[in-house]
Amino acid sequence: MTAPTFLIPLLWAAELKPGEGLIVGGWEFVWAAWGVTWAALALYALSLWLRRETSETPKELR
Amino acid sequence: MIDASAERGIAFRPQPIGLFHSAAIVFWKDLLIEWRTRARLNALIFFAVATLLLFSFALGPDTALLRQNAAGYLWLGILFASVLSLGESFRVETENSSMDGLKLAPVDARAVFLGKAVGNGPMLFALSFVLLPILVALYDVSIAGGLAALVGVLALGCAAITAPGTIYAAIASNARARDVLLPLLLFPLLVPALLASVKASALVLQGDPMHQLGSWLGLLAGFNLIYWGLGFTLFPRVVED
Amino acid sequence: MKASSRNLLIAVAALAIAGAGLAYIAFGNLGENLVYYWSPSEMLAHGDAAYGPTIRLGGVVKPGSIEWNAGHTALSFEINDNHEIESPAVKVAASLTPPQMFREGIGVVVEGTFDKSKVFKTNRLMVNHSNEYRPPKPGEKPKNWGATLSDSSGPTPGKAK
Amino acid sequence: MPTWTSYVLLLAVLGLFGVHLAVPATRAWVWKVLAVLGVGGVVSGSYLALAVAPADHEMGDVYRIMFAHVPEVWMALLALCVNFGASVAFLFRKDLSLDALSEACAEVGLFFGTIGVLLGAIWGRPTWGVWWDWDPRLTTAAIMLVVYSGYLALRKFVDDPEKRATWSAVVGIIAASDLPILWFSVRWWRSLHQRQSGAGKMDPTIWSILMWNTAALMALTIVFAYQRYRIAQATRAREVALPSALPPDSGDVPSEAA
Repeated sequence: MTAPTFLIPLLWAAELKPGEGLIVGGWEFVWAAWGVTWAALALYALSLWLRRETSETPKELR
Repeated sequence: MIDASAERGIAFRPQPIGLFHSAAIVFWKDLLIEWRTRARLNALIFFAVATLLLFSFALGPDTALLRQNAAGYLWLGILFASVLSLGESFRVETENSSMDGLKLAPVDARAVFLGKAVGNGPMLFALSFVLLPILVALYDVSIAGGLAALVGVLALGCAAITAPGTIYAAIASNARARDVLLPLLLFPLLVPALLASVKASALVLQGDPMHQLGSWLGLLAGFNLIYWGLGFTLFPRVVED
Repeated sequence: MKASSRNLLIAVAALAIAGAGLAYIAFGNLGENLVYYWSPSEMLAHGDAAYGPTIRLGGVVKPGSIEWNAGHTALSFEINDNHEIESPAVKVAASLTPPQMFREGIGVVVEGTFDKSKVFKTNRLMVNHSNEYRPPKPGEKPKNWGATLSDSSGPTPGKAK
Repeated sequence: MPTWTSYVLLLAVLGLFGVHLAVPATRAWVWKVLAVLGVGGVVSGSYLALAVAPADHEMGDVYRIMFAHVPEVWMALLALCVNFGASVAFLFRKDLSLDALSEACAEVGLFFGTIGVLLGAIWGRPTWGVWWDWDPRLTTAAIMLVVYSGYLALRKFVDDPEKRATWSAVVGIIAASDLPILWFSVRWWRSLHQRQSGAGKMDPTIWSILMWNTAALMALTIVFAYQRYRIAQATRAREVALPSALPPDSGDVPSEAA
């Protein structure tokens, strides 16, 4: 659940500003959402790569 | 405890005894252990009462708020106590490898499930009855009007907790960090059943203008069927070697 | 062989029970009664019983009923059962900032309390949007996105469907 | 953008996956092709979603979140259904590679489910007006996330591979009872969340861009699940070879489970 942590400032920026009458927002929400998607995909791919089994590991253990 | 089941049939009968019969024996054996020590029910009652007291401390003296949320606190108290009860019911089996003894008897694993689950149900049910007067005293709710409906809600809700609780307690009792694992597995799964129980109890306690009680009870019964059916089918896999 | 087929039968029966539970939740018409929100007519049908507890009310914003206060901090409007303007309606007083899709003729769910004054008071409003996605049709004026009430005079009048 | 291009990409992804399953000799390289298709598909799909798709008549530009949110939740459900299937299959044929598949699919499903729910919250704020509400759909989605986090935690707490496999198969089957309720909740009950949309309810361009992103994310789902499966298989091989020499933190569960 690291993703929500780094999102907090992003969502804070997208919070509603009082006195405008309507919650407005368009692109900042879109960018936040797609940013989360790209970052999460990249981080998960990275975590899979870091956890990959190299051919050396089993030999060391054997 | 093995003597108890041996006396009741296994040693004297050439053919294997039926599923429900052996479930009854497991149930009876657990009840006997409980009766001899009476440790578990006492601890459960103390724990659940303390939980209810803590909710009332945490929220301060706002009686209207407490009354409004009484059903939620009641079920959280029962849920927290159920973890203790379920963990304990399998601790007695793992302690002296009694589970292996049961399996060698041989007792059908599904009978163990039925015996344990049916045994934990009345325990929680009895507990919830002890909690009702405390609910009245602390939260100022009135239960006299809908006592029959409340009994139905409590019975269905406790049954919905014990079926998945039994199977998860069997898993957790053999794993590392079992005290962490049982609530971790059980609580999320129980959210829908708990929601239905709380809603139904709240309708009983606060009145039911829209006649929704029957539907919530139906939903709870539906969850019970799912939990009991799956638990009964899958339990043998959990205790096999 | 006999015991194993009996076991299989028991397993199938148990799974059938679980399946029956799921089917009952699905097709037992529980949804008729266990509603996430009430429509105005359902709420009004319960008279005094609806007074007091926190409830959710859902419906369609009645065209021509939206009124703002001077500072755009509070508003009142009416909620119809459906898009028929004559359908049962409840007046709602809201002190909140609605989302930009809020307009006449759109589905909303409000959370709050109802009382003898027959005005539903809320501070939580949710817009229930449709599952249709399409660009504006020719001649259809797209909404002016990003325009706040401070720049324009009020929410852009939407079409009542 | 014509719809058939998206269907071609979708068929290519499915076909390559079929080749991967049917011909073991191709497993060394097919996933690389899928990875290229997935990354390229997401990059081009992002461009299509953000720049090419027309603004919605009602929601304006905010609806562009849909092109990521919907396929992510679809992929989560797909992976978790495979987890259910592999769990059932494991109880019939005690094959530890089925357990590795369950583990891989649960993690990938939880990953896509988490970002899908997160995007739903980001989308909900400007359209519904709230980040979160306990309507039937969101409640069952939240249950899905915590139930499968518990599933992955269970795997961490059991050392014996056989027992871990059996127990997590049991938990996986019970956990899957939430999935049909999650999917049908918007049909069975009134909810804040809209019902499932479909080709008939969307502009053809919007639909084909949604399909394009779905195909791209499906390619990535397959690659992720396959790579995670290989990690799980290697861990099992080590456990069987040297059960006592295991480091205590083996059978790694990533941060999603926290």
